[in-house]
Amino acid sequence: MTTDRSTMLEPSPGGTATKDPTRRFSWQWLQGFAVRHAMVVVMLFVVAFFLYKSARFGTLENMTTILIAAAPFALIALGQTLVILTGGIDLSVGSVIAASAMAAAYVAKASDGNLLLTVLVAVLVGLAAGAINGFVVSRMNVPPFIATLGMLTLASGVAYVIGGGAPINGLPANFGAIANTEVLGLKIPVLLMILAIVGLAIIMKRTSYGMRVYAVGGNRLAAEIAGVKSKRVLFSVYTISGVLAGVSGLMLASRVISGAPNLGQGYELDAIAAVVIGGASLMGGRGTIWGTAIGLLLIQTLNNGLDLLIVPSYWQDVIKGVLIVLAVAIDVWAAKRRTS
Amino acid sequence: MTTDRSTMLEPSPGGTATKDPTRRFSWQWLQGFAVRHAMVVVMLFVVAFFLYKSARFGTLENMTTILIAAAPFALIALGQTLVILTGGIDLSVGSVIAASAMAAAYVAKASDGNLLLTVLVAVLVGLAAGAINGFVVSRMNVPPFIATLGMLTLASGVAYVIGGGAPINGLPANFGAIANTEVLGLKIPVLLMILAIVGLAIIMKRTSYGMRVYAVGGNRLAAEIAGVKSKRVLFSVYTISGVLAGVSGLMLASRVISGAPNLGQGYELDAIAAVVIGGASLMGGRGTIWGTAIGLLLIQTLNNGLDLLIVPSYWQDVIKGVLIVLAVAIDVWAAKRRTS
Amino acid sequence: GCGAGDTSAGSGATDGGDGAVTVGVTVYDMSSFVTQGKEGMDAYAKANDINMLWNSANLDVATQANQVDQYINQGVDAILINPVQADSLQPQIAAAEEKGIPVIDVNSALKSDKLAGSVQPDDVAAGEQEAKMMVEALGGKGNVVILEGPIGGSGQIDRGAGIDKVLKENPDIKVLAKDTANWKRDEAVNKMKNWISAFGSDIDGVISQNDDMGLGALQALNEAGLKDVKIVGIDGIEDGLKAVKSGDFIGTSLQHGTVEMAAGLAVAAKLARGENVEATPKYIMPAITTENVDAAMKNVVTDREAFLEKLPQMVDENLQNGNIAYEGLPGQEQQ
Amino acid sequence: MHTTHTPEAVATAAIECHGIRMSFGGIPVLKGISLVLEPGTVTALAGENGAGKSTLMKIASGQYKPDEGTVEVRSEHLHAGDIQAAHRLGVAIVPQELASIPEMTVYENLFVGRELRSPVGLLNRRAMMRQAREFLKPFGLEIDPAARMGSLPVGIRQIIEIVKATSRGAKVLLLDEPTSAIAEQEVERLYSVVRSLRDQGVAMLFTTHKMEEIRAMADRVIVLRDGNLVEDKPLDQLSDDDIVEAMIGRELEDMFPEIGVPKDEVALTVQDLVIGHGTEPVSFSVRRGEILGLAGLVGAGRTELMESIFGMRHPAAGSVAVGGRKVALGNPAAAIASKIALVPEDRKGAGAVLSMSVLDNASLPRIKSFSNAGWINNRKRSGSIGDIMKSMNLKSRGLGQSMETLSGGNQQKVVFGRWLTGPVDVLLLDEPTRGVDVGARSEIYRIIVDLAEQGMAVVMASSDMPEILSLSHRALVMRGLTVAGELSKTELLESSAQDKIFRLASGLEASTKKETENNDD
Ligand SMILES: Nc1ncnc2c1ncn2[C@@H]1O[C@H](COP(=O)(O)OP(=O)(O)OP(=O)(O)O)[C@@H](O)[C@H]1O
Ligand SMILES: Nc1ncnc2c1ncn2[C@@H]1O[C@H](COP(=O)(O)OP(=O)(O)OP(=O)(O)O)[C@@H](O)[C@H]1O
Ligand SMILES: [Mg+2]
Ligand SMILES: [Mg+2]
Repeated sequence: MTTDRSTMLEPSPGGTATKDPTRRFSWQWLQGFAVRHAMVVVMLFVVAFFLYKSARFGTLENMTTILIAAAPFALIALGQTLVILTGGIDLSVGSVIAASAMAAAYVAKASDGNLLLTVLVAVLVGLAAGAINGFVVSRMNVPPFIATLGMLTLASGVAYVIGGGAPINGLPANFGAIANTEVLGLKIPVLLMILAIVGLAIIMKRTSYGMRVYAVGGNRLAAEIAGVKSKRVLFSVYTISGVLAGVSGLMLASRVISGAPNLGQGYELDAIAAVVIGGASLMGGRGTIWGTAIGLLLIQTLNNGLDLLIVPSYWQDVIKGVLIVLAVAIDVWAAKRRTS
Repeated sequence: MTTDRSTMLEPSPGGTATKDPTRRFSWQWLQGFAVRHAMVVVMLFVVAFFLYKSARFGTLENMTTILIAAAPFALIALGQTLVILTGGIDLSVGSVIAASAMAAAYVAKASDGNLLLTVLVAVLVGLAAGAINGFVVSRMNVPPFIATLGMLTLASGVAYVIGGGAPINGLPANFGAIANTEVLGLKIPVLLMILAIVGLAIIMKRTSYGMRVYAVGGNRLAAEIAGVKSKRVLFSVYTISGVLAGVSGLMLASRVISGAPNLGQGYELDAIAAVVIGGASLMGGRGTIWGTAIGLLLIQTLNNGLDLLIVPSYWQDVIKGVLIVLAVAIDVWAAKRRTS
Repeated sequence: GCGAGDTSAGSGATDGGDGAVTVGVTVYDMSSFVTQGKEGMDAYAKANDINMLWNSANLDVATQANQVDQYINQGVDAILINPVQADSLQPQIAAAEEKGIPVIDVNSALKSDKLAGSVQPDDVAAGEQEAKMMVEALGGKGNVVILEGPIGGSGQIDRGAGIDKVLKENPDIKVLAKDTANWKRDEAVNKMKNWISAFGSDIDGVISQNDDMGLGALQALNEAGLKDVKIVGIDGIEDGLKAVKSGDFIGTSLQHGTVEMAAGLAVAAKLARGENVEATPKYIMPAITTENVDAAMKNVVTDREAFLEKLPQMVDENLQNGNIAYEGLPGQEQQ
Repeated sequence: MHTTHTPEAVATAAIECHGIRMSFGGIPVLKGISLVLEPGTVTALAGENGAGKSTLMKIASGQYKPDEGTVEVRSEHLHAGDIQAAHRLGVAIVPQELASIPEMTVYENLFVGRELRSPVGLLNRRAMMRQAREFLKPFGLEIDPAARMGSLPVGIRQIIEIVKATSRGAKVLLLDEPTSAIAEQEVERLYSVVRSLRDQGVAMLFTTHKMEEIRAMADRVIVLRDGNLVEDKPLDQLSDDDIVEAMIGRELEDMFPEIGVPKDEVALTVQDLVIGHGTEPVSFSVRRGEILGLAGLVGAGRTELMESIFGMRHPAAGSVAVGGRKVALGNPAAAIASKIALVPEDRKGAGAVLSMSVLDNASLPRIKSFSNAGWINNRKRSGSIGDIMKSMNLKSRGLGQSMETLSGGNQQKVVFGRWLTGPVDVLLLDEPTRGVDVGARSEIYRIIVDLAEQGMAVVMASSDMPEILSLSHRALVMRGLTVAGELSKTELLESSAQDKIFRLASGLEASTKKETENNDD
C-alpha cells in the first residue's frame, strides 16, 4: 500500500473516447512528467550544489569517473528493476558478482588469459545463479526474498570455495583488457551500461515481453487469465538479473585485475534503493528503467561529490541517508499533489 | 504478488456448504497447524542430524549457548515481525543496534558505570530511531524500504560519530553485568527473549492492538474504514522495532564489554529471513510470533551445529543457503498439499 | 601438566594421542591473510600433534563470542582468537580462565589481564615504516592521500597512528585527503578516482594501509594517465610484491600470515602443554623493497611448498630467538 | 416516510453535502453537488458508470478531500479527507471495490476497530464469534465465522461487508453497489435489513444499476449525470423510464434484444467434469450461436465451473473440448489458444491489472496479434482497441488512462471488450454486467447476442434473473458444485421459470435430468 508512488499515466496514443484527445494528451503527459520530475529536480539541485562547491565536479574527466563507477552497479540495478516490477526482489546480486568475479579470475589464471573462455564462464555463473533463483521462485513457489537470500549465502560461499577462502591474485595482465578497453571512446563497462539502459528501456516499453512483466507484477492472477505464462516471465527476470550480475562481476574484477570473494558485498541494497528511488513499487507492477537510471545517478553523484568535498565516509553515510529519504519524501509529496 | 505463499485459488473445502461449523473449525485449525508443522518437522530433522553427528550438540551447555546467541537476534526479529505484518520492512535494525551499543558504551564510560543511565540511553536511542522511521513512513508516506534504508545509513553514521570513528573500549567491568547476570538461572538476554516472545505472542493474538496490526497489513483502507488509526499503528510498530533493536544493541555490547560501530551489521537480513521462514508474508497481514521464533531457532541451530562440526565458514554459507531455501520450499509445498 | 587438565574429562574433541592437544581457533574472517595463516598453522599443527578446531566469525563479534563459548563447552585445551574487534570478549575470556583454558590473541589485541598469551604484529611500526618509505621517496616534501582500513578497526587505528607520527615529524608532507576504502580494491579505485577529480596532478603519493587498496589506487592513476605518483602499501600479498618488483609500488611491509599465525598457534600449544615460552612476542613486519622482493615472493608465492616444509622448525626457533617475523629474507635477522 | 424539504428537516439532517466539486487531473467529476439525507430515509443514487457516484460517497466518508464544498454530519463539520473523523461521526461505507481483509477471519473482519474485550482487556474471541454468527443470521449465511475471508467467494464477502457496515450502529450508511455480487435471494434479505435500519433512524444512501432494487428499497432518488445532480425526487414521483432517461440523457429502447437461432455445430463439450471434491460430475455441450445461462445461488459453483473450463483451476476429473478437440486442463494459455475467453467475476482480483493502462489491459490477451516478433505495433493496437472501446461506450480519458482510476463499470467494459479483438469460439461470462449501468448493460446484451450470432458459443453465469430468462437459449441451474437441473427455452419463457430455478437452486426440487449432453432443444 504505502509503497505506491507514481500513477503511471501513459500518454494515450489514440484516445478515441475522449472529446479532445490532443489537449488531454499533453496535459496528461505533463502531469506524468511532473510526477517523475520531482526526482529530476532533486537531482538538479544536488548537481548544482556540487558544481557550486567544487570547480572540479563539472569536468569531463569527473563525469567519466562517475559513469565508470556507476556502470557495474547499473547492470545489477537494471536487472533488479525487472525483478521488482514482477513484485519480487533479488538479494543475491552482490554475491553473484563475487562468484562470477572469482570464477572469471580463476579461469583467467588457469587458462593463462583466455579471455573468451573467461567471459563465457563469468556469464554462465551469473546465468546459472539467476536460473536457479528463477526456478526456485517460479516453480517451487519459494518467496523471492528467501530464494534469493539463500542464493546470497550460497553464491558467497561458492566465491570463497573457488579461491579456497582467499582472493585470487597474480592474474594475467590481459584480464584487465575486458573492462579497461575503450570502444568508440567509451570504456566497455560504460558502453555496456548505456546499451543495457537503452535496450531494456525499449524492451520494457515497446515489446510484448515488457508488457507481460508489468502484467505479472501488477496482478499475477489477472495476467494468467489473460494468457500470460507467469512462471516463464518470473523465470526470465531472475535469469536476466543473474546474467547482468555475472557481467557486472566480470567488469569489477577485470577493472582491478583481481578476484575478491567479498566483492559486491552489500551492493544489493544500493541497487534496490536505486530502483525504489526511481519510483518503482516493491509491490510490483510500477516502475521504469529511466526511473532506475535516475535513482542510480543520484546515488553515484552523491558518492562522487561528497568524496570531492572530502567528507569523511561516515558523515557521507549520514548525509546520504537523510538526502535519499528527503528526495523520496519530496517525490511522494509531489506525486500526491500532482494527481489531485 | 509472488511472495504470496498460499495458492492463488483455494479449492473449495467441499460441495455442501458448512453444515457443521465446529467440524470446520477444527479442520481449519488442523490445516493451519499443519502448515506451520512442516517447518517444525524440518527443524526436528535438523536437530536430529546434529544430535547424531555431534555428542556435544545436545548438552545443556550447548543449548544455553544457542539461546544466548539467539537472544539479541530474537529481539530484532520480533520487532521485525510486527513491521512485516503491516506490510513494511525495517532495514535499519542492524545499524540501530550499533548506534545504541555505541551510545551505551559511551555513557557507561563517561558516567563511570552508571548502569541505569546506560540502559536508559540505549533504549532511548532505539526509541528515537524507531520513532523517526515510524514518522517518516506513516506521516511522510515514504516507502518503508527507503525510510529504513535511510535510517540504516544514518544510524550507522551516528554510531561512528559517537566513537569518533573508533570503537569504545576500556569500559567499566560492571557494564558487563547487564547481559551476563543470571536471573532465575537464565542470563538476562535469554530472559528478555523469552519475555518478548511470550509477551508479543499474547499481544498479537489476544489484544485489539494485535488485531489492528494485522488489519492494517491486510488491507489498510479497509482497516481505516473500520475506524483503525492506521498511521498510529504504523508509527507504533516501527517504534517497537526500534526499541527492541536498542535493547539488542545494549545486550550485545554488554556481553563483550565493548562498543563497536559495526556491531549488528547485516543482522537485518537474518532477522527478516527468520520472519519469512516463520511463514510471514512480506506483503503484510500474515505471520505469527511463534513462526518467527521457529525461524529464528532454525537459523541459530544451523549456525551452532555447523560450527560444532567445524565446517569451514564458507561451506557453512553454502549449506545454510541451500537448507533455508529447501526448508521454505518444503513448507510451501506442505501448505499447498494440506489446503487441497 | 595439561593446562586444561581438569576439564579433560570432556575431551571428546581431543581424540586420542599421547600429548596431543586440542586448540580451538576463531578468526575474524577468511581474509587472504587468514587463509595464508591457516596453511602455516596446518603445517605447524601436523608437525606438532595439535588437533586444531577452526571457526570463522564472519566479522561479527557476537558470533565470535558464541564460538568461544562453544570451545569452552567443548573443553578444548587452548583457545586462539584472531579477534573481530580489539578489546572485546572480556566475559568470554574470563569464563575460559575460570575453566583453566588458556586464551591467546593473535593479529589484533584483546584487552584482558586474563590472557595467557598474545602474539601481535606491530601495526604502529608498520605504519611508521610505510610512511617513512613515502617521505623518503618524496624527498620530504609533497602531497599525499591516505587510504585507510575499515574505520574503527585496529588496523586502521594502529597503522594510522604510525603514519600520523611520521607525518607529524615531516610537516612538508601535506595530507590532501584520507578516508576508508575498507581494505578493498574496487572501493579504492573509485575513491582514488574521485580524489583525482578533486586534486588532479597535485597528488604526489598514496599511503595505503594495505596492498589491495594501493593496487586499486594504482589502477585509478593508470586510468587517469598519472604516471609518477608514488604508492606504498602493507601486507605483501602477491600482487603487492609484483607491484614492488615492477616499480609501481615504492615498497610494502610483509605481514606474512603463514608465519604470524603459526607462531600464535605455537604459543597456544606450548601454553596448553605447560611448556616454557615467551607468551607475548611481537611480529615486526619486514620492509619489502626492490632489494628483497624476490626472496619474499618465493616464500609467499612461488616456492610455497618448500617454505611450509621448513616453517614448523623455523617457528620454534623464532620463538626461542625473539624475532617471530624472521623468515630468512635479505636484511632480516633472527634475533 | 417520504421526504419533504422543510427547514426543520434540514436542521436535523443526518448528513449534508454542500457544493461538492471534485476533479481528477484537471477533469471535473463532480460539479457542485449538494444533497441532504435525513434520518430514517433511504435514498438511491443513480447514474451511469463514471457519473461520480463512488466519488461522492468517498468524499462523504472522508476518503477523498473535495476541491470545494463541505460535508456536515448531524450538523457537525466533517474535516475533509479524514476517514477517522467520518467514522467517529457515525458514517459507515460499503465500498464498491470490496474492502475486506483477506488474511483475517470473518469475525475479525466484522469486529476490527471495535473489538470485543473481556474484563481484563484481552480479546474475547468467543464472544466475537458468537456475535458474528448472530449478525450473519439475517442473511441466512451459515458460514463459519472463523473462516478466512480470502477463501470465501466474492458474493459472500460482499454480504459480510454489508454486515460489517450495518452492524456498527452507524447513523449514516453509504452503500456503493452493495448488491453487485450477490444473488436475488440475498438481495431480498438486504431489503429487510435496510428496512429495519431505516426504522432505527439510519440515513442510507445506496447506488445500484438495477431498477428493481431502487423500487424495493428507496424513498427517494437522486440522479447524477456528467457530474451534475439532474434529478432529486421522491420515488413515487418517478417512473423507471424517468430515472433511466435522467441517467443517460435519452430514452432507452428495449433492454434485451432478440436472440438468434443457434447453429447445429457443437462448439464446447464438457464431459464428466468434477469441480469439487467428490461432487457429481458435470456434462453438457454448447452449440455455436447458443447462449447457455448458468443460474444458482451464491456459492453454487458457477464460478468454479467456468474457472475449471478455462484452466484456472484443476478439475478432479473430466475433459473439455472445443470443436471436438480436447483442451489441456489447468492452463489458461492453452484455453485461450483453443479460442476460449473468460470474463471473470472478480474484476479487481482476476480481471484487470489495475496498475496498467486501459490500452495495455485491453491488448494483453491478444498481444501477439498486435506485435511482430515481440515488437508491439502501437498504431495497430490502439486503432483496434480504440474501435472496440468506442463500440462499448467506454468512458475514459483516453486509452492511456490507468485502469485503477476508471469507474467500476468502465473497468468491466475493458475486461469484457479486450477479448473482442480476435476470434473466440467459446465465451465464458461470469456475471458480465456486474456493476454496469443500464445503458451500457443493454449495450453489452446487444454485443453478446451479436457475438452469438456470429457463431460463438456463450456460457453466461448470472445472478440477475431477467438476464438468464431473457438472454439464454437454455439454462443450467447449479447447486453444490454440480448441475441441479436444466431449463429449455420454452421452460424459460413460462411464468413459472423463476420459481423453478429457485426451487432447483435451493434444493427444494430434485433434479429431473442431470445428464444434458444429449439434449437437443
Ligand atoms: N483516483 C482517480 N484518479 C483519476 N480519475 C478518477 C479517480 N477516481 C475516479 N476517477 C474518474 O472519475 C469519474 C467518476 O468515477 P466514479 O468512480 O465516481 O464513478 P461511478 O459513478 O461510481 O461509476 P460506476 O457506476 O462505474 O461505479 C470516472 O470517470 C473515473 O474515471
Ligand atoms: N454458505 C456458504 N458458506 C461458505 N461457503 C460457501 C457457502 N456457499 C458456498 N460456499 C462456497 O463457495 C464456493 C463456490 O463459489 P463460486 O463463487 O464458485 O459460486 P458461484 O455459484 O459462482 O457463486 P456467485 O454467485 O458468487 O458467482 C464453494 O467453494 C462453496 O463451498
Ligand atoms: Mg462506482
Ligand atoms: Mg460466481
